[in-house]
Amino acid sequence: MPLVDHNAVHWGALARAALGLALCPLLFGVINRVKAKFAGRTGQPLLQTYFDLARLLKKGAVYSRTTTWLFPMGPLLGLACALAALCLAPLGGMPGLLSFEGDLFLFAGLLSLGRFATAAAALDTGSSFEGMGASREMQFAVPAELAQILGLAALAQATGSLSLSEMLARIDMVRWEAAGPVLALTGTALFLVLLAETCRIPVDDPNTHLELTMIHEVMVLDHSGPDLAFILYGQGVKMWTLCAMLAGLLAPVRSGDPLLDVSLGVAGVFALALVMGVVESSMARLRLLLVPRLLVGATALSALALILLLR
Amino acid sequence: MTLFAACLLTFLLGALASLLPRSFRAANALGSGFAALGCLLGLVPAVQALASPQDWELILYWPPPWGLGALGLDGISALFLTPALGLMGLGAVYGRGYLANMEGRKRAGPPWFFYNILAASITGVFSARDPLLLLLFWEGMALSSYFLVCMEDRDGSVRRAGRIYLVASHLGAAFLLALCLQPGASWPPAYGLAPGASVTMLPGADPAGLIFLLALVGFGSKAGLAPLGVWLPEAHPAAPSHVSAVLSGVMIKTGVYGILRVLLAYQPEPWWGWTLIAMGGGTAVLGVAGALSQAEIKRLLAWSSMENAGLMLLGLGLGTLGRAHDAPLVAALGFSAALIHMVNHGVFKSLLFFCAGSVLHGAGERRMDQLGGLLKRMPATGTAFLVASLGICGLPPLGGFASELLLGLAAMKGLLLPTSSLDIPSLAALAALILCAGIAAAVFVGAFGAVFLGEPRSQAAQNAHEAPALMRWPMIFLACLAPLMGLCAPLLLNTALGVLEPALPGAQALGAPLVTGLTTASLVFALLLALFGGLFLLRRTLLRGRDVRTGPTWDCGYIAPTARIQYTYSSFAQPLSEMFRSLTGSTGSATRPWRLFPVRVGYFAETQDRVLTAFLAAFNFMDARLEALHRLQQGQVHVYVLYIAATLVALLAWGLW
Amino acid sequence: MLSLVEFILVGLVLTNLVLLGTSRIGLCIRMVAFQGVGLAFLPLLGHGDLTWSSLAISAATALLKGWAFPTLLFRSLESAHVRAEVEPYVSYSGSLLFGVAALAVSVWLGGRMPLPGPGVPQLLIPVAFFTILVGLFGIVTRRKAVSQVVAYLVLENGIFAFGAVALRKAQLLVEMGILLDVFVAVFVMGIAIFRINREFDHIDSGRLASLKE
Amino acid sequence: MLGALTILVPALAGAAAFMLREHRARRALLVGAAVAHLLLTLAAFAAPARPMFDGALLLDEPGRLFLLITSVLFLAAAFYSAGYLEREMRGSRPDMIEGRLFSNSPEARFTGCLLLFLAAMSFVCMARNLGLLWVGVEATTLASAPLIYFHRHHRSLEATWKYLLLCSVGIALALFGTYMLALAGGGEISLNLNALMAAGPTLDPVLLKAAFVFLLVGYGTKMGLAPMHTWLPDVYSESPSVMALMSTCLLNVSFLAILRVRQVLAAAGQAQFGNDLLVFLGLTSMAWAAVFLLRQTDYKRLLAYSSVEHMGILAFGAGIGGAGMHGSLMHVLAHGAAKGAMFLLAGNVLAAYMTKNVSEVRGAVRALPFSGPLWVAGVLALTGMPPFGLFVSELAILRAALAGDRPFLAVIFLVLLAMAFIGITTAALRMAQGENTIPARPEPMSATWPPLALLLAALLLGLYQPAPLAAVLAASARLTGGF
Repeated sequence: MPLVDHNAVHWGALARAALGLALCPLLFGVINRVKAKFAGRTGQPLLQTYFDLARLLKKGAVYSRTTTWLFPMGPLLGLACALAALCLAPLGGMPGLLSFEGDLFLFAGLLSLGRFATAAAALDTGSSFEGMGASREMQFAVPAELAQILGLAALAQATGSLSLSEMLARIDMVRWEAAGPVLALTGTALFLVLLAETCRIPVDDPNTHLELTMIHEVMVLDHSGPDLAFILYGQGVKMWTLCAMLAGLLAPVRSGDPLLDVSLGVAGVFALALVMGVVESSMARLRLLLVPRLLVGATALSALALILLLR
Repeated sequence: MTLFAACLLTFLLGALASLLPRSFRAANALGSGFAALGCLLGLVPAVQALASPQDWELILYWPPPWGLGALGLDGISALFLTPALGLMGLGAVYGRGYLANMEGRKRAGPPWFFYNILAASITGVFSARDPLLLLLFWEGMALSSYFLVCMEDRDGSVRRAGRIYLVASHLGAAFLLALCLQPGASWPPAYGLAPGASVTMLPGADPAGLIFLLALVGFGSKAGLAPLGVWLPEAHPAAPSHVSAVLSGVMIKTGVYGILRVLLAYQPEPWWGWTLIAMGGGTAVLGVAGALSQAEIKRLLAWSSMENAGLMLLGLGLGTLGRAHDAPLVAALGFSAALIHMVNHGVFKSLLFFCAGSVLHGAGERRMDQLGGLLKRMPATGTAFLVASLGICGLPPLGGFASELLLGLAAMKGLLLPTSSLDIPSLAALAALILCAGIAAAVFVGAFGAVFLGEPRSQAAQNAHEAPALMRWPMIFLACLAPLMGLCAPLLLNTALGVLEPALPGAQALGAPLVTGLTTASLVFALLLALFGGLFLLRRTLLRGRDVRTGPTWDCGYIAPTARIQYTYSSFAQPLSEMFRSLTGSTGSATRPWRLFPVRVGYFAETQDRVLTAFLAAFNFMDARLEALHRLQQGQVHVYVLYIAATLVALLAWGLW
Repeated sequence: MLSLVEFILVGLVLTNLVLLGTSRIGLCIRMVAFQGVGLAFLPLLGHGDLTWSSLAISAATALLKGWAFPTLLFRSLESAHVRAEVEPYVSYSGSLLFGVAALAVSVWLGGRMPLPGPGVPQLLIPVAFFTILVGLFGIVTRRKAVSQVVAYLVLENGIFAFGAVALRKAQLLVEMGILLDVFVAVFVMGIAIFRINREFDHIDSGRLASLKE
Repeated sequence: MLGALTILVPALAGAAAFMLREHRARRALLVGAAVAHLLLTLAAFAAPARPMFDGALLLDEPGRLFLLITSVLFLAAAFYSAGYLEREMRGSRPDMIEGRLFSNSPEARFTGCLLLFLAAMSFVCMARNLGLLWVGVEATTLASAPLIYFHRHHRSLEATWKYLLLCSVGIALALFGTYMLALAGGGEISLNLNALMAAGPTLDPVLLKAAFVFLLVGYGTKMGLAPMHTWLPDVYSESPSVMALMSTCLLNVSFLAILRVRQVLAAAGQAQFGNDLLVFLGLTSMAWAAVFLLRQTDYKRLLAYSSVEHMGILAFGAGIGGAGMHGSLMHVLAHGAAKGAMFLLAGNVLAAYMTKNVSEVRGAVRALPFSGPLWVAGVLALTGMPPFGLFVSELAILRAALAGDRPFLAVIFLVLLAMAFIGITTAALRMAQGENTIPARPEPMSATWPPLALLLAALLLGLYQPAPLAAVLAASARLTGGF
């Protein structure tokens, strides 16, 4: 029996989406704060990202002479994709705004559309660094996407459903007891994907200052003003969405009460942010050549999970 | 029916008419006009047949030696025929503009003669109701396309491509001969034929399996399946662009069509599905990996055609497995996914080839690493190429996504089946699909970036100009069609299921929830577009009245940037193509920095298809061995008499004992 | 009567052996002429009654094989000023050995054939076979164009001898046509030899091997 | 009596051609005789078959079929050679390969022999008596020998010699076979086809088989079945293209001779044996030809080997029997037309490029505005591409083979066809394409119309057969042991 009826718009999810929109910049703050604590600094205020966004939105913009109309479309499309993805993602077992059988492909598709847009915009500047960044981004995306889909396929196999909301709604203690190791494997894989998609250490270092080593940052070098704000915010939304899903998988506490569940979900999201912060401050970024191996490893994990379920 | 006959007739008339006039312009106009007209005429009955099943059959009362044959349109034919005719018509319009700049260098008659023949043959292949007719049209298609490929025959590489193509298609046709001439053969094979009911080809062998193999090799070689379709990346780029569009966008589908017919006719065995999925997956990955390391844009497109043919075959394979293990949902999903992908790929790949053609026309340069910055110079072409790339990568909200979604769903459903019979193939299909999607995105963002974005890398690109209207409008039309096809995906799926209904009873009912699902997806597409529009307006309002300056690209303080420091396509794709080097055997040549002040540093990659080289090597080897036999004819009349005497004795020995 | 036929046949065998063994082309030509004259009697002796047609045939045969061909061949031999040697690929002794083997084979083959009716000597079919084989052998192993023609004539004689048995009731039209053809054939060959000699200053057909793959 | 006229007219014309001094008149005579012959043939089509010379000559359906293709090809040859002889240089000129001086043999001899050749072939077409059949076939050999030696240089002389010797040997064997056939009848019956077929069952089987083997090898030598075909490439490459064209008819009539003999075999209930032999020799020829077609460097030899291949196809179809017989008879017509056109076109290419080497001919399509495209079309026709007639006939043969009890034969057939296709197209299309090595040049009418007409005929055969032709095809297929 389906817990979520597809092909229906879940209005309650609007509120959840709004929550995500409001809270996602906070995630950066949390991560930075954790890193600062580890480094023994006081660090930026938690709401720094909000300030940055506000400032950027107030600014004008500078565009390269090389660029075309395509250039400013990149951030817009990226943000739009992130938002659309947010509409699909459930939070704390509660369904997303829209859901249908197979929306996990749409989810992945939206993410990769955003990536496509960013990369195209980067190439539009004709800068060698941004081309380099785009090349790396697209390269890493291949195994990351594979790991993500296979991981979700494993979840689908475990829960017997093909829509994100449904499958995450079905994950609870019982399933964990039933298929604990598999879900753990999947969770790990999806966590690695999360790191890759949100460009965190060990895949990418968001606040490096050497273009040669950047991946995502270098692609947005030429964006400024509102465009940059859109990019920054898009990152936030993307991170929120992925964290929400992963939290839904890892924190499978489902009380019947929606409010409780949602708050649990939000707690899970921030817990994940903490973990990311810990990871960032406890290890260095990998050599670029090693990153694909890491992601292929993630793919292997989710494939292993899937095969364990199939046998 | 009369319209359909008129369509075929128009093609034939056009073929002859284009040869008559001596003036270039007249021939150009006549040929393209007739082709376009024929396509329009044909579209009407095709769409009718798509909407409601037609019962007419166009019987050709043909005098001996052929006897009579019949043409007809059922749903499947119509579903293949509709995009085919549309694309060929657009190709005709585009081709008129494309050929116009060859005035004085070539005659316009022959190309249009063969184009019309090609159009007629393809229409015939999709609508033939008789094996002999199928053969006739098939050969006509192969020949006319060969001559179109060889249009620029002054170029040695084109001749080589043509030769390879001719031999390959003839070898493929040999299998079709065997398929269509076996006693009691019928085309299209009737549904639900018991295996071997009609076949007595090889006593002992499993007849249905034999037919399947014959069809797979015969049709598959036209569909460009590895390792049979190795000619494809050679032949398609060699043709003039509007022809490449038809070859890649339409002719490949004739192969898929043939295989689909055979699959639907017989009760398949599981190993059929395994074979199809293995071949399809292999082709898809090989194709997209080959596209990674191409230097010329049209070759890149051809390789990606190979990939998409592979994806269609994956769909067919899943559908076949579904039928073999009676999982009707998987069957319906797989087949319809293949059909829808067929339509989408047709549209997008033709559009891409049109764009490549207008780049060739505008910049006169086909090497991507020599192009760049064309979006400013040819905005329409660039935009169209962007849209088509999004579509071909299967990204939302365009049509390509729908077909890849269905394919993925079919694989997932296969995984979720209670029986474990479909697990491994479905997993393989899923993995191949996602892998290809990822790499395709990299390929096309790289190609688009290298060709249209950044600064021009050569004088040719510097002086590029937009294509003439005749070439521009078909591109614009298709580019506008692309998002529509994304939003209308549910409709398309419904049509495909309806078309499959006669072969797979109950397909439509099973597919209903998926249709609603796709509708939700279209809702998300709409949402996405709305968000995009909203953000766009937001940005407009934000930036109004603020100072928006322009400056140089951020160059990290490097004072003398040139266009040559931009990332080329080769370097863009290098990390990924390194991953797949073992598969494609791409020959990357890197000039590494050297000494304290390095002079030249560069990287260049070009795939030499391994399978093709292997084939050619094998052929040459055989040739050489056989050439040794030429000594038998050594000029001594005595020995010749000895041959006669020996034959006499041998035959006597045979006869009298 | 029959003894005469057998006598002719034995003569045929002996001449064949001589043909195999000799090195002089002139001798070969004479031997073939003898054969021709001998064969000319077969239509008369083969079966009892004398008809005009068989008379005419034997007369024509005698005239052609006994007189026309030898003169023609001698003519072309003289026109080609070359040593009148056969110059075979296979040594003379080897050729003789082949002859013996061929004789054995043809006797055996003749045994397998049904009896060609009454009034026909047993010997005839084996002899005919033998002559044919010798002819073929000659064409294969002899170098000079002339000697190849001679061998061809031998082949022809063998066949003729066989025909004399096979076609009991002679058909004038057919026989004449055949004779005429053979005559023209030899005539044309003679001309060809003459040309070859003029073009190449030799009539060694073994050296006519420029046309090949 | 119309049939007899088809022999008499060319024979007398040939005799007259030797007499005539005036070149122009002789050429007119040649064309006139050709036209007359074609008209007579068509008239004979209409008239019912009447035996002549108490049944020695009879123009039955197979005979008509072969007479028709012979006559059509000869007409084309006549038109072509009228212009060809006009263009041929007088006196001695350097040979294009060895560079030595050579001259043509007198035109009168050429024309006369051509006409006599035609007479002989018409004779073969209607000879009912196996003895006369033999006479006719031998006559064709002798009449054609001088034609080969038209260009008096070394190579053509060598070719002539080989042709004479090999064909005479083969023919001699055929004669022996004929006698054996008579002996199989106990020597009492005449060699008349009807008589032999009537006596069918009483014929001695062993002798009959042996006779068939001899006749097959003998006439097979003239038909160009491997491995007796060895004279063929030399003749085709060294003789003028008109002669090459006519020798296509030569191969056809030899095939007719074999079919006649097989009728006797069938009447005696030994058909299976004959079919096996035919299939075997057919496949052998196709294989041999395929081997020599690959990497062939001389385009006239290329055509020659393709003739060997097609003779193999004929034999194969006849051996398969049934519908295959019908296909192979149709193949006779289609191949005759296509191959004739190709020889004439090869003549044009040779005249333009002055070389027979494939690798030295480039861009024929551009250099020869008419012959180039025709050449390409001819290649397609020759390789059995639709919609040419050869496609249909090969299809019929293949179908019969697949329907038969030995489908693997069909597989071999397909493989060999593919090999031949690769060989021919690789060489011939390479000649047509590319940058032309010689400047484009106008072409004389007489050189372009005959091949065009022949190709159109081949095309027409593929698309449509007039009712009388179809009727004759069916009837002759029935007579020669098919349906």
